[in-house]
Amino acid sequence: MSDLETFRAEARAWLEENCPAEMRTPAKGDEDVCWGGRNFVFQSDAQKLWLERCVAKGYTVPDWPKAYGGAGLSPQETKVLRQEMAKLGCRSPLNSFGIWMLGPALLKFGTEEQKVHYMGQIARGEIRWCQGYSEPGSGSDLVSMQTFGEDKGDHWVVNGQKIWTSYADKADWIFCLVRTDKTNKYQGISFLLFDMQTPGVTTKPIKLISGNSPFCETFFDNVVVPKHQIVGEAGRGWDVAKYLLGHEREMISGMGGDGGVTSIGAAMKAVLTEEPVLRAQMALFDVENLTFRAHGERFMDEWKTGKAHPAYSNLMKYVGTELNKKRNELVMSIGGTQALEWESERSNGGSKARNWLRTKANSIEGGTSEVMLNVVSKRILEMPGA
Amino acid sequence: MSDLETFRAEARAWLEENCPAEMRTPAKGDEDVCWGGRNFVFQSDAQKLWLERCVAKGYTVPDWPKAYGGAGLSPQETKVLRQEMAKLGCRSPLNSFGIWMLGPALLKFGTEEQKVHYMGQIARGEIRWCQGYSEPGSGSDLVSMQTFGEDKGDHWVVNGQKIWTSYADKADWIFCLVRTDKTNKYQGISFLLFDMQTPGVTTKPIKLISGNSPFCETFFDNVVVPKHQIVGEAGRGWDVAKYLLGHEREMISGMGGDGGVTSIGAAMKAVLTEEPVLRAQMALFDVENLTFRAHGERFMDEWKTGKAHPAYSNLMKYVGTELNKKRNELVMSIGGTQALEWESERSNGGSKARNWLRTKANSIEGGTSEVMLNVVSKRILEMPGA
Amino acid sequence: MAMTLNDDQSMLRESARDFMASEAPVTHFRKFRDMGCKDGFSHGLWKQFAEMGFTGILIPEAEGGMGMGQIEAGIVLEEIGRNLSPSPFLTTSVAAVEALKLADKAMRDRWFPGILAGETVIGIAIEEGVKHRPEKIACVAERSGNGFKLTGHKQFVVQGTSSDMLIVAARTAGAVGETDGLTLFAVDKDAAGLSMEAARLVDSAMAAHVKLDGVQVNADAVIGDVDGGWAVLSKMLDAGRVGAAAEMVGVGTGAMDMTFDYLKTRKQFDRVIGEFQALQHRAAHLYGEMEGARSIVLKAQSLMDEGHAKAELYVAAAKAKAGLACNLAVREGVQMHGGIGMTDEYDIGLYMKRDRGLNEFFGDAYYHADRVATMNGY
Amino acid sequence: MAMTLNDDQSMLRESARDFMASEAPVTHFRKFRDMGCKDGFSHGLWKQFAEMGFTGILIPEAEGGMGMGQIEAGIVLEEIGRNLSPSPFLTTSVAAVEALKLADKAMRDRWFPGILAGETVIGIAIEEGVKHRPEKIACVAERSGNGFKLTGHKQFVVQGTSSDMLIVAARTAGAVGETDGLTLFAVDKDAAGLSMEAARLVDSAMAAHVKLDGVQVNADAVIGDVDGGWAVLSKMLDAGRVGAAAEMVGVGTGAMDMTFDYLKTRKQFDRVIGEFQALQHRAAHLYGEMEGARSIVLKAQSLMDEGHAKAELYVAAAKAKAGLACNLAVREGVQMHGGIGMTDEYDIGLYMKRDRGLNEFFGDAYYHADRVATMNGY
Repeated sequence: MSDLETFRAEARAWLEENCPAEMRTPAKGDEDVCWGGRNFVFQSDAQKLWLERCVAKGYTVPDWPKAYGGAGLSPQETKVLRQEMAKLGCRSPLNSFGIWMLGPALLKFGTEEQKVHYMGQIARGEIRWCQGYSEPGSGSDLVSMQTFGEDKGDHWVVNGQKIWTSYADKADWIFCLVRTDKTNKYQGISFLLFDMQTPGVTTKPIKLISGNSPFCETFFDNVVVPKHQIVGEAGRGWDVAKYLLGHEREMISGMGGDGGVTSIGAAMKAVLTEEPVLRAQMALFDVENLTFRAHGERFMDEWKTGKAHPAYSNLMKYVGTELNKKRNELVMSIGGTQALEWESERSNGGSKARNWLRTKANSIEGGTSEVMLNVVSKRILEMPGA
Repeated sequence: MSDLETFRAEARAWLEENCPAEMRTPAKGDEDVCWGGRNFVFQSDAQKLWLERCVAKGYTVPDWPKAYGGAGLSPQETKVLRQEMAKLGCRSPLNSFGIWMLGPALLKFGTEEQKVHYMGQIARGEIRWCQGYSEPGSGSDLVSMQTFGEDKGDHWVVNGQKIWTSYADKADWIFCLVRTDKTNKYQGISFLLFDMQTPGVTTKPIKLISGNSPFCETFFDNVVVPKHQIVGEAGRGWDVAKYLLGHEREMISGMGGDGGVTSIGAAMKAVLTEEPVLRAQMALFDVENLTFRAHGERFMDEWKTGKAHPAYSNLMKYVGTELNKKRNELVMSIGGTQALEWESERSNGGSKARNWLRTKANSIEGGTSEVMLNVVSKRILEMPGA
Repeated sequence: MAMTLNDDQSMLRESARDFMASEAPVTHFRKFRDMGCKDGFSHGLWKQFAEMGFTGILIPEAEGGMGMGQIEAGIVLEEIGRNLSPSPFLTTSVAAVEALKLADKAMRDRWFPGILAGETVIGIAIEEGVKHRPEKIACVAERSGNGFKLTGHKQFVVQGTSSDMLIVAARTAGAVGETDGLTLFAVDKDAAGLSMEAARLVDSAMAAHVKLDGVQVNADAVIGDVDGGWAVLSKMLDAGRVGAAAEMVGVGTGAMDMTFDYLKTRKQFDRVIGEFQALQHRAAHLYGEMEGARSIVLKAQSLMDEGHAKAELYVAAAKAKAGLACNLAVREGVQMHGGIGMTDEYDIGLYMKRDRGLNEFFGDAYYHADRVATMNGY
Repeated sequence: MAMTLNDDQSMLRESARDFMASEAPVTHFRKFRDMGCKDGFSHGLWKQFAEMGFTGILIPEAEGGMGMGQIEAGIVLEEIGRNLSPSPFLTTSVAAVEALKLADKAMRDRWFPGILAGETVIGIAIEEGVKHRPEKIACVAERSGNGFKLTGHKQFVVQGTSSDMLIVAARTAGAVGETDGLTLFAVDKDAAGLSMEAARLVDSAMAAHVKLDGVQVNADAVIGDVDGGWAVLSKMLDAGRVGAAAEMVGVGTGAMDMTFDYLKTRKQFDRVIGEFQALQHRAAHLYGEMEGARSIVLKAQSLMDEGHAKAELYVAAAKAKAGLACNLAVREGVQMHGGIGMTDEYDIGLYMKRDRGLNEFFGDAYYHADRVATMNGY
């Protein structure tokens, strides 16, 4: 038996022993998801137990080094672990922007102290993070940002405003782009970390067309941020942000529930049989969907072996988000009049319609589709012009 | 009975009496079409007779004034005449760029002498015209043209080269854009008319991907053009050309055989029944096709009453040509392996494939789709920017 | 007829445009939405519709209406769409009136006055599954006493719980899937055995699930002929379809205009985003789609008004095309607005929701494309 | 397996790329086209294919071949597509070899050596209608003497008149429309009663209409099992489909690269046209489509090589996606080239023609999308 097969057997055994039965059923909604953090209220003992056991094993972040709270698994082992979790239907023990975004950036740009401290907290689910990038009026144009940190020797005093801060009202800390040098448009931005409880920080949820409020406006009024709470060099925050956006893009492009290859058509057979033109749309969608999953698999394999173009995640983000929007348009079409229901028991509180509307943000957040196409055109295809 | 109904009855009676039976069957191909001109060889006595009778009645150009060879019909009467011709299946007595393009431009910009002389020749099918607009390297960018006419007092001496001159090798005269002033980019171009037999004019057919050669390269080597053979003012040829392009666009966007509302799907029922996804494409195409026909009808009604935006023909050209390309893609798909045949009896000499390839030029000639979209965006939607 | 509006129609458009913009603009819709109104529309506005003559626009002049056609009804609907004005106009004044025009005099006398006065609302109880499929009606009407007893269920009955009467399609003969054997009934909202459960839809309209548990109606409740309901139903549906298409022309145009305005003012990367050629081309393409939709809808309306044999084909094409074009308009609208397009505070998202509801109403674009194919012989 | 090429595969790609670019570039194709060659390909080149080992790429090592899989065959096919290199590789070395691998030893010994040597060409005689529909095979094989007598017609037999043998699918049992009851036969080109009529196709390939007028074959002409031909046929078709998909990845990529180069050099309105954002976005979108096609083709190839149960689903998706993406590439290619793209002198039109032929080969994108739906359970 290869080392990898030995590992598979061990992982399987560990999961069978440690993952509570309740945690082997699909999450019913957002409220079933464990986000961790200071104020998180566990929905069940099983949810709490599952997190604790994974933390102890390093399995909230299996591919992170052990020194930073991970299990130190190789990419192959991590893949095997995920496969085994999927087979048993194990829920993710911990969802976190810290895991998906900040962690990888710290691993690349952070100091050893920062890695041990912040990555450890993330791995243990102690601190829930949010991200402060966009500003009102800046949208896709991140370099035009106005939030300013005035240099006061051993600290900055930050004033300004962010928008589209995911779950800022529920987060403990923020990683935030702040202009620290007004004279240098591109290299005058720093990547700062600070506590959302710092005096001067306030948040205001934004109500979306889906009826939910996953985003906030976040205001900074003379917020004091010590100098050691910077990631990377002062003025080079854009490098960190770009790196991290790549990870966000992967996450957003990967959206779609399961591995994503299962057709949503089968469950809708009764409707599709009677609607030949709609069925054809579904069929063509399934071709695109299988394509995207294969594309993602190939991209990850090329990425891991260093063969992918550094800007390739922009392409995946574009393709994946446009596909996800199309999927939800089809879900609405197939769901017909019942999918239109917004407030009713039988529609599970309008879940189809709300999910559909939510996906419209996919091609805006984390870089719009238009910006992605610009980047692909210029950086990968090397088209001429500004 | 209204005047129009009286006219309808008369027109019907005239057509029944004068249109030979042979001319009431659909043209089988390009060679069945009467283009007139000095060198035209009639395919049959019926074809010749039909042209002569229509010329005598003014019916080659029914809506032109009688003084210029037309029948002086109103737009309503013209429409009625066309309806009656369609009902009887009468072929067009004369196809001509003179009728479709030059005539309307002369009517607007020509002198009285020019109208009587040139429009009369066109109406009688005596002179076949071609158009000299594009140049190698200028493509969509007409103002960059290089063909130059040097002012020699009572004439110009023209040197240069045109490309995409339709049937230049078969034409008698050309209407041609020539730069007569090198100092003024936009207002230095003149609209000249001259005989293709003038010394110094040579043509070279261009072989297309369809295997046919409807276009030529045309070369001018010290071609003498008398000053009275200009339409409009010197240096204002661009105004004439733009006006005329509008007519060309209408013609190209209107392509598609019959009035165009008949679905091509019915004849293909046997294939479509077995190909549900292809059938769905055909169904969605039929929706677009019915839409375009209604759109064209509305545009013409608005145009006639002066309600249409002056740049609207650009939109119709874009929509119509893209639709025609899509139609031919579907014809190829439905025709399957038989439509692939290029040289065989059973495929009528590869007619489906050749037509399909020919339509790819629709969205390039007479202004590319990209230029059309630029114009719609800027002139109709008034989007900002250069 | 010419594919342009005549002077009377242009005047009607002006007055409808002014009326909706001043009396029922998007802020009006928001108000009723945010108060969680159980009707989903304002009865006061409905009265104002009556004062303008809109409620009886399709009712013959001899019976007190304006005696106009689908083009005129569509003019009003386009302005409704552009302003997202909530009202029972499409269901009551268009679909129901077209059905009732085929009913006997007693029936018309019973319902037209209330519609003309803006006091009556009528619900259309056709749908039984999640997708529109009228020939699959399974709701049964058995002969019983002097009339019929109706048993079954209906869904997506827009403004059902606010209705004074429901037009119910039920099967008096034939098998599910057949067009013969259907009959239309006018069922009073208070009929014994009739129960409704309301649900708010994504566009904040209210729709009812209706249960018919042996509802007894008299013979005079029949609209049209017993077993021959398909003719009435088709007329009603086609009026509703072309009406919904006209409303979508308004919704799509409203969304498009709002978006084009935004493109001309919003700055990114130091430029007004409307300067970006990629957006310009998409804008021009969208404009072409909406203009096409407007054209086919006008064509379908005029063929219906003429009683032309091809009207059914064009109505199907119009519903399909308007659905596709309006859907593109709201998708491009939200995307081009970027982040703020996702917020409840901005109007563009409301247009997206309304589009979705109208697209489903009486058959979506795919359903009607399929009908176009069938009618075209393949 | 990983979705990247391993070192051996990368080396194969290099050598195939160099070989096609030097021995069979587009100028080679033009030469054979313009001479009106009755084969549509060069027998000399086919010999060179053999010297490179390509002709036996899928033949087991034990039988003298390279014993490789669909991924490797696809690597060669992509380069064929990129250069429009004309050859019998797809039909003979991919489709026919996959069928023959399921035949008995005598049959393999009869045909493999010639294929390995680049001397044998095999035609695939499956299609009977204008669209691919293998279960509708009506060609009949009746028991007769020591074997069978074949009667019927076939069309779209690529390189049929240049073939030494035709693989003919015929019905030994069952009714038209059934997959059971089919049998595959190896029919010698000289068999009595076999006649062919050649037609040049739009992409200058030659294809034959085949008539089987009571063609007598021995029992040993059967490939696989009598009545059980569907298994062999499916294997052969799937190899041909994924192979055609790989070739389309090459055709589409070739057209795309040529077009992107053009965008970077052609000037209009004083700017290189590649600076125009609308074209940039379309270019980036096209790139994404071609990359997607490349990915699903690789996935399908690797699942076939693994003998995975889902291989059939992915092959269908790959043929569909490669067809859609390649078709977009050639359409955008011609349009972005403008006028010169319409001329026979420029290569881009040749790619458009080749795409059309490959799209039809063994089922077009719509056919395979329909199969994806069916396999996905709806």
